[in-house]
Amino acid sequence: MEPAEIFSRLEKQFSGKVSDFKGDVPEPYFLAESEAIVEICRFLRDDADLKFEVLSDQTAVDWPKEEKIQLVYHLYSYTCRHQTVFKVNLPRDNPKIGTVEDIWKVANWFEREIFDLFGVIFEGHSDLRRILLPEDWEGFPLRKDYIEQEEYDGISTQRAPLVEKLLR
Amino acid sequence: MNDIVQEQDTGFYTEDMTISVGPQHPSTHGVLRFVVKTDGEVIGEAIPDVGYLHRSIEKIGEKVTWHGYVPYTDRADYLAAMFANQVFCMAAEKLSGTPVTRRGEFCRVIACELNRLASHLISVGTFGQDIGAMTPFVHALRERETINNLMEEICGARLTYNYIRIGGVGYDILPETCARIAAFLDHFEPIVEEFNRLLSENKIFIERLAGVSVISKEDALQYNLVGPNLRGSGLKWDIRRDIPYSVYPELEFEIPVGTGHIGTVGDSFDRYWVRIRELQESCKIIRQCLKMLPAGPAISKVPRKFKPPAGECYVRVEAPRGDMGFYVISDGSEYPYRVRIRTGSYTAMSIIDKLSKGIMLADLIVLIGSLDVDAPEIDR
Amino acid sequence: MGVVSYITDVRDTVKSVFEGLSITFSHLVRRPMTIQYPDKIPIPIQETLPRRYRGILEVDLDICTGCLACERVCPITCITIGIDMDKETKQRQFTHFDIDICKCMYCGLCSEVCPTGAIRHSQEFEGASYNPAGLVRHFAPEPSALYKPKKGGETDPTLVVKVDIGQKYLDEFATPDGGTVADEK
Amino acid sequence: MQAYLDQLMRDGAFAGMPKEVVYTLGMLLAAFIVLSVFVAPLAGVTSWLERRVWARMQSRVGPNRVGPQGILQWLADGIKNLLKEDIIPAAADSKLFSLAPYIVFMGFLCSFVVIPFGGQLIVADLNIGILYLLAVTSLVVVGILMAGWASNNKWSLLGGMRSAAQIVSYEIPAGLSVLMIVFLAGTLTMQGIIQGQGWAPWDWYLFHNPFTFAGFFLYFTAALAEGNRTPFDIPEAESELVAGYVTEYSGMRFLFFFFAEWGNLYVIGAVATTLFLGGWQVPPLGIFENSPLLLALAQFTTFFLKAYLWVFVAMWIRATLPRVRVDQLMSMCWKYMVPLSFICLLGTVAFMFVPADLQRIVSAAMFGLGVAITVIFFLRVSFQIRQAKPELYFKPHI
Repeated sequence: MEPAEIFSRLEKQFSGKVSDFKGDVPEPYFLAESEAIVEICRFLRDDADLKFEVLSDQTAVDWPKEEKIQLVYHLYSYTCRHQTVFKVNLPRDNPKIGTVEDIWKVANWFEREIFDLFGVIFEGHSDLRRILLPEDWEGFPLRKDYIEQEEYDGISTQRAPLVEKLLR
Repeated sequence: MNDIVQEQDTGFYTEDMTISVGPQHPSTHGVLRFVVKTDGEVIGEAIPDVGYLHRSIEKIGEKVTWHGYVPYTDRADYLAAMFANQVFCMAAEKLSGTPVTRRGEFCRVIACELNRLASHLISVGTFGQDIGAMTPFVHALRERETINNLMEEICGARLTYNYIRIGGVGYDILPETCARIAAFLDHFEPIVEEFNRLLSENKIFIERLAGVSVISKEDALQYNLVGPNLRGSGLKWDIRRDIPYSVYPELEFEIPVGTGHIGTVGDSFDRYWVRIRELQESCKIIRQCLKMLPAGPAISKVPRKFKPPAGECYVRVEAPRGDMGFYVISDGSEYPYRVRIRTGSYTAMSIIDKLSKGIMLADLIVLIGSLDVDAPEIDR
Repeated sequence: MGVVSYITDVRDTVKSVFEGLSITFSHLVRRPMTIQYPDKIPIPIQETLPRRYRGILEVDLDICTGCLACERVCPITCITIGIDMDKETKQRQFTHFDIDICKCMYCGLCSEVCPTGAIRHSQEFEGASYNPAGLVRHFAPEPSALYKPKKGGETDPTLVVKVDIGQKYLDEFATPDGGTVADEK
Repeated sequence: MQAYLDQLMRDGAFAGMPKEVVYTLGMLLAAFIVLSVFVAPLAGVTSWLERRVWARMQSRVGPNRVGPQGILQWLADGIKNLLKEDIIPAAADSKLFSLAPYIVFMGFLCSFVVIPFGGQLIVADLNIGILYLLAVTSLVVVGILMAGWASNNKWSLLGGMRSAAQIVSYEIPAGLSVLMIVFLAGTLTMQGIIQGQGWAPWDWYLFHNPFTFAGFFLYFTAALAEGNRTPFDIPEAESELVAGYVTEYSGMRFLFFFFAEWGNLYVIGAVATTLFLGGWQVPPLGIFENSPLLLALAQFTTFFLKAYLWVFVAMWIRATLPRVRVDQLMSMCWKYMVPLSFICLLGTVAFMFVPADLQRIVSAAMFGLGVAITVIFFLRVSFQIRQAKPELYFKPHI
């Protein structure tokens, strides 16, 4: 199915919850409301014409100027061979969204990674811990305004530029 | 340690043992760690603990130029660096509309398939090593060494190639190198058969693999397994054929899937066997490419200050460890705005928690080996 | 467990072990593949490497024009070049030209952008050193003048050789046909 | 040995010394000679040979620096290990921890008492020779369990438990195979068993009947399992248990375990030679009649080479086979090897009632089978060489 058709189908089902379809880019996408994310995802997976069995990718992008963190969901259907992309805007100061872990199990780790690197809280997630970084790391590194901590456990996180330090 | 204490009638009580497998364990393929709760040899649960090899490649992507990021993508999965090169360049080309020369495409496919051979050799070789067969491992590495020598001739590096550039490939493949690649393929195919006779047909090996850690097709989709792991579960899905890119539509090759001819569909042997068969298919692809290699420039003209227009794209290729996807956002500047690397090992790793319940400690090693997880690719 | 499967199991085991043993034995009489590193081969190992091999960077400062292209292109900023004006001769000169081999990731981008082939990858790969400072290569230990390409070709016989080496390196190594380098030259 | 000391005492040596002291001193001297002159270099050279053979099977070169062809590598490794720090983990049971290697070592060393290197070359030809051997080699399991427990490390513990289960189980097929030969020979002494066979291959117990032929392979497999060798090296499976029961050991104590392992290989070969392959029997040539020294040398060489052949086979198997899983190991023992051993034992007993003429024909047939298997094997090897073409050498001068 074409992205536009998928969108119109969703619009029929969830009027007002999905918006801003953008079809003139390599990968057309639309926006979804964060409250309805779980229902939308379940519909996308279970609907007989859509059948998105696979959550290919779930990630986030930080847009400090627009004061938002944007979650990006890439879905793919092996049966129908189509894909769709949708985005969810979250406020930067308190990003919270429902988990889709119950719909695609792989979301468990994707969401942990997003939590780890962006600080997005997934409500209802079974095991929301840091995954790539140590448990006691401070800050969310993939946010654009992230400032690296100077020291971690007494070890400097900076590699002093050897060229300058050693011989100049 | 005291998680589960079973008080029995006799007043005799047992408790589960918590073992830390890794990060310096010999068979965790890099620095992985599992917190394993076992009852003797039987695993209650194995919780993966990743992140020991996190090098923040995604963050680095926001700070270097488009051209300068290509060598960094090598490091995302250093066993199959060529694919990360390719997928990032494909993303940059898609954003900017840069054409790729035809010879460049063929060079890419040759280099990628050679790299796939090398990566799969490591995978099946270390798998043998995990199970205790030392010789197949060294034989596999011996062949990989020859591939590394070829790579050295093609692009000057043995592991982190930085070969595929935006618009084509960095260096043309010379005719004498082509001859050597052909000679290598003639030599390699019988070696694969010998490898099969030595390892794949060995009764002990089959007993260790067949029917162990079966992944059903539903589970594979739920956990988004990709590549050989997905095909091992019986789904005929290969991005090279199903979402064609590069010159793959012009090439003839088969897509091996797990059939369960020895155990159950989706068991460890099927995943292993898919990799072995892919070795043979890759040889076929390289042969065709060598024959079809057109004349012409290897790379199209690309400005040194590369600034793709603002936009975003998600590009995927079929890497040895499955669907490798790059989600790249450009804001029109000299640096990518956001680079997201989605790798096959990361999702494969997340299924281990589920599959490890009730298997034996030795089977956990088989499971890790059969999923072919690769620490750098998980942690990035 | 039926009798048939019992017997097939035993037979398969014996057969596959026999087959495996014959393969390993056959390798006992074949030549080993590994090389006797490093002292038992007639020529240095470096000379066996292909010309494109990207080893430790070397700089021929005599033909370096000081265009700083390599410093700019380096994704990991391991090249630092300092250029100032010599007060006596009123000529620009290098104050330092350092490459931190610790940081270098041998991507080859710097040698591809070099207009004269002054910075290039050598075949050398052995970088062991007793301290990190030993891994910082200083190519301008004392201030030296920049190279100015002359119109109509080089005349100084010592420089001619060096320019030719650089040009040959560029031709052989950095994309024989077209590419990122060609468009700005 | 005892007879020799008695002879010396009758001749007036050691005048005034009590008999017991002389015996003790004599035994200690014998033990020292066996240990330092024979066992230590044997285990060492075996370790070197294993690495070389293994390397060549894997298209590598192997250790080749220390001494000609690297033959002194074991000495260098031994000295290195002697000089290393002997670490005893703080949480370990230090007494048991230090004792364990010696028990393992003793278990293997004691077996050298009854190994018949020649007609006269045996420390003590005990009348329960083979039984004694089975008993002392079982001592090893005590040491391994001690090591596994005392290390206070979970990997070591798992390794120790696996080892105990494995060695105890595989005693049964090994014992049954030995019993087969005891029935045939009618004696338990090592020399008696050897004298029951002839120098010619068709007089060996190996080719005596189809059941002993199968029994030999059962014995060898079970002995590999007892010696913790691949494909049964699960107690120290390095890809699963890091290093099993030796995880926490270092320096000389670590070496003792490996000393015992490599020495044990030779014991396996020696026992197989004694039981099945005619031991030190040499053809009755004329030159041996007047020269007992030459005879002893020939006997020793024959025995040594026969035994060492099986050491080589063990290395070769290690280079070939993957490792079995713990439950498969047990099911292999109890479901396959124990029943098969019983069949072989009963078959051998039944075969003893077959007329002597027929026995002779069967022996010849079995010998023919053995030769045929060897020929087929080498044909297969040449097929393998032809099948996978010679290695590629892109850099011919290397």
